[in-house]
Amino acid sequence: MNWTWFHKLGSPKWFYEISGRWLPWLSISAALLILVGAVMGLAFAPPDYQQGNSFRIIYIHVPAAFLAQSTYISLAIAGIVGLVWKMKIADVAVQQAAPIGAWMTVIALLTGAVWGKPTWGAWWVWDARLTAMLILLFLYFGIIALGHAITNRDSAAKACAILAIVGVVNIPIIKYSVDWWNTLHQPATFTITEKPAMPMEMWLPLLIMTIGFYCFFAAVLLMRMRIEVLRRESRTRWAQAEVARQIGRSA
Amino acid sequence: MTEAYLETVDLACERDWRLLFERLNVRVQPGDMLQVSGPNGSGKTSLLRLLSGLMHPSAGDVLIKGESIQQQRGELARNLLWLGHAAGIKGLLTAEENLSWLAALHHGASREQIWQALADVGLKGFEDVPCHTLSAGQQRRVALARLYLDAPALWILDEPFTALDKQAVTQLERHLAQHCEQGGMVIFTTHHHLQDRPATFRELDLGQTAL
Amino acid sequence: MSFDSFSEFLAMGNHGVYVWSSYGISFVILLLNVALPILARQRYLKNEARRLRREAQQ
Amino acid sequence: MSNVFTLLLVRETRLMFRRPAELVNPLVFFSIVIALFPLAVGPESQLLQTISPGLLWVAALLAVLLSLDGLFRSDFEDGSLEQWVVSPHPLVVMVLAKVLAHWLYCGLALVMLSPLLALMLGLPTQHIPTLLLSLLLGTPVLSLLGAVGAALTVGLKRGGILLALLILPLYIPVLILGSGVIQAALQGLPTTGYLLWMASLTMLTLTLAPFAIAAGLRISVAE
Repeated sequence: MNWTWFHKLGSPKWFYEISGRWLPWLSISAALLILVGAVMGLAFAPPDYQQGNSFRIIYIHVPAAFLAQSTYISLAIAGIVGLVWKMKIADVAVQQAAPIGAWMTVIALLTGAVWGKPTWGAWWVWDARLTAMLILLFLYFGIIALGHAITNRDSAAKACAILAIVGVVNIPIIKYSVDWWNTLHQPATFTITEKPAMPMEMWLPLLIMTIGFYCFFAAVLLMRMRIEVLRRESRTRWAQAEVARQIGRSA
Repeated sequence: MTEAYLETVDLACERDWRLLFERLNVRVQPGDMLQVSGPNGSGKTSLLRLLSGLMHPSAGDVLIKGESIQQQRGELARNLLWLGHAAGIKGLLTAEENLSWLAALHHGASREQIWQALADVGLKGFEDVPCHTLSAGQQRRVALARLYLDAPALWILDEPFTALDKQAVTQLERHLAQHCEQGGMVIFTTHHHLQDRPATFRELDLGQTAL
Repeated sequence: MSFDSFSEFLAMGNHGVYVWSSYGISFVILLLNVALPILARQRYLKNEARRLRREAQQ
Repeated sequence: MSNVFTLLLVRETRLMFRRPAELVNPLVFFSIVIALFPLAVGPESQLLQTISPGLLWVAALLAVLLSLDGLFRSDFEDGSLEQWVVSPHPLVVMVLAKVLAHWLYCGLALVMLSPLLALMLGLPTQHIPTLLLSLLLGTPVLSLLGAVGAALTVGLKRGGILLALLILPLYIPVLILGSGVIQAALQGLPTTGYLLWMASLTMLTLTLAPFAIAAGLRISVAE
């Protein structure tokens, strides 16, 4: 297998160039997909036979929850890449992805709470999924706080990577224990997102929204990483030239 | 040119967005004594920590026997004696307990050897005194007593002369020079002007190489 | 289309408050995520421009 | 290698017993927290019995957390950690000795004290063995995971609150399982399966955490 692309990806300059080319496409597809998905979900999907129209919240809640979890896993993967192959871009990715993941968790929690009101009659229910989401938010807070507390940026990236790896090992254990805890204390309540087979008009918007959210994540992550790369590489000639070009354009 | 034991290749160090030094090339061979000098904040301690593998360079590399320090961790660890600003002395432990633990981190030392080393640094009779009751200079001597044990070849010492009295300074200078004459290597920082210099003495002024 | 009229669409069968508020909150957060990096970039460029000007004067 | 392990254990023991006050502090804290609850929620024995498993676990967890901030701090400040990192012996082994010492003098001590406090909360005597077993299996996880956080924050000035922030979410599974086992026992459900789950969790942490702790210490020392 040819690994040159992998090492090239580690070069900040190459990353900056290629990400600049991808960014417009990602942004456009994110905006389109989310718009189409939202319209389809809000207006065209049939109402749920049990929950009526409140089930339409699923089209944000589930993609956000999905993204929140996979972002955490990608933090750990980027962390491993950064620790093992000493790739600087991975270090940048760990710290820039964490806040986005935390925001996604917030969306999932808020929409879950709002959804809970018509479904369970309470804003917050200690449901296994919501509780696991809440713990995920705490895990994100830990990573963000650690990254901010360590002033040396290389140490900060490595420390966050280790914490993310420890956290990722913990996630399945947390999930299992929270599920068990739930059955121990309030056996067999029905969970909001567990559905019998959905008709196509119902799951298609969900699929579109999920892909849209992933594109959104990628676009925002690239935006954040590009700034950080410019900042970190401010001593190199290409970064200085790029900053000068940008200043000239905005002036 | 013979192969250097320890060598830096275009070494750069950056701390908190500030470049301390870059493109630093230093070679240390058996028998060498290298004094790192420079004003405060010029990166003396950072350089020593880079050489002992405690820190990672921002650019460039440290080579041990021609290979990157990353691959030579074991080789370096077996041959390195590192004394930092804080030398790992526990106030609650006695001089002997401290020393025997620090020695155990390397080859270990017998009780007699430890007592002898403590006597060598002028701490006879203080073997079983908790270190927090000793003066700063005496505590420093406990740490330096490691140099009188069966010590590894490469010594990296950060400010070894701090808090020592005149006589102890002279004695330590002699001891360092002796170590180099026997084929050892010493890299150290100090603001003190060395009197007893072996033929292989060199000085690296980071104040001049820095930006 | 699963709604007969626009007012029905807004009402969402008495669940309108919940549906619209969760979509609203979510879109605000998404927009915030886009705005933050853009603002950070502008701030960085402004700082750099100021620094370059300062260095040019010296 | 094993020599360094025992030597470090002996050294830690010496250090602990020369500062006996610090040995007692977590225990006193544990007792005070437990005593706060009857004062806060009222002395109703039925209520106290129902919440006693959770109470004992949360108090033990907080007591361990409180003691963790100092786990590597003095070694960091006096340069001991640097000596460990540059020594030819594996850092993982030393880390393991250090955490074992912490568990012996903090975790195990809490376990020993817990029956007394459990009785004060009205936990029936026949459930004391379950309580002991769950704490015995759970406290090593608290020490090990906590040491990861302590290793990552040891170089920071105000690491205490950050340490809590990093570690508490990771403590959730062991808290759930640990207190859940006792609750299951109180409800008359079988507990063996869950105790086995806890044991495997402990083994998993014991095998993985030391590497994370060692890596964390290397990062903090390089800072």
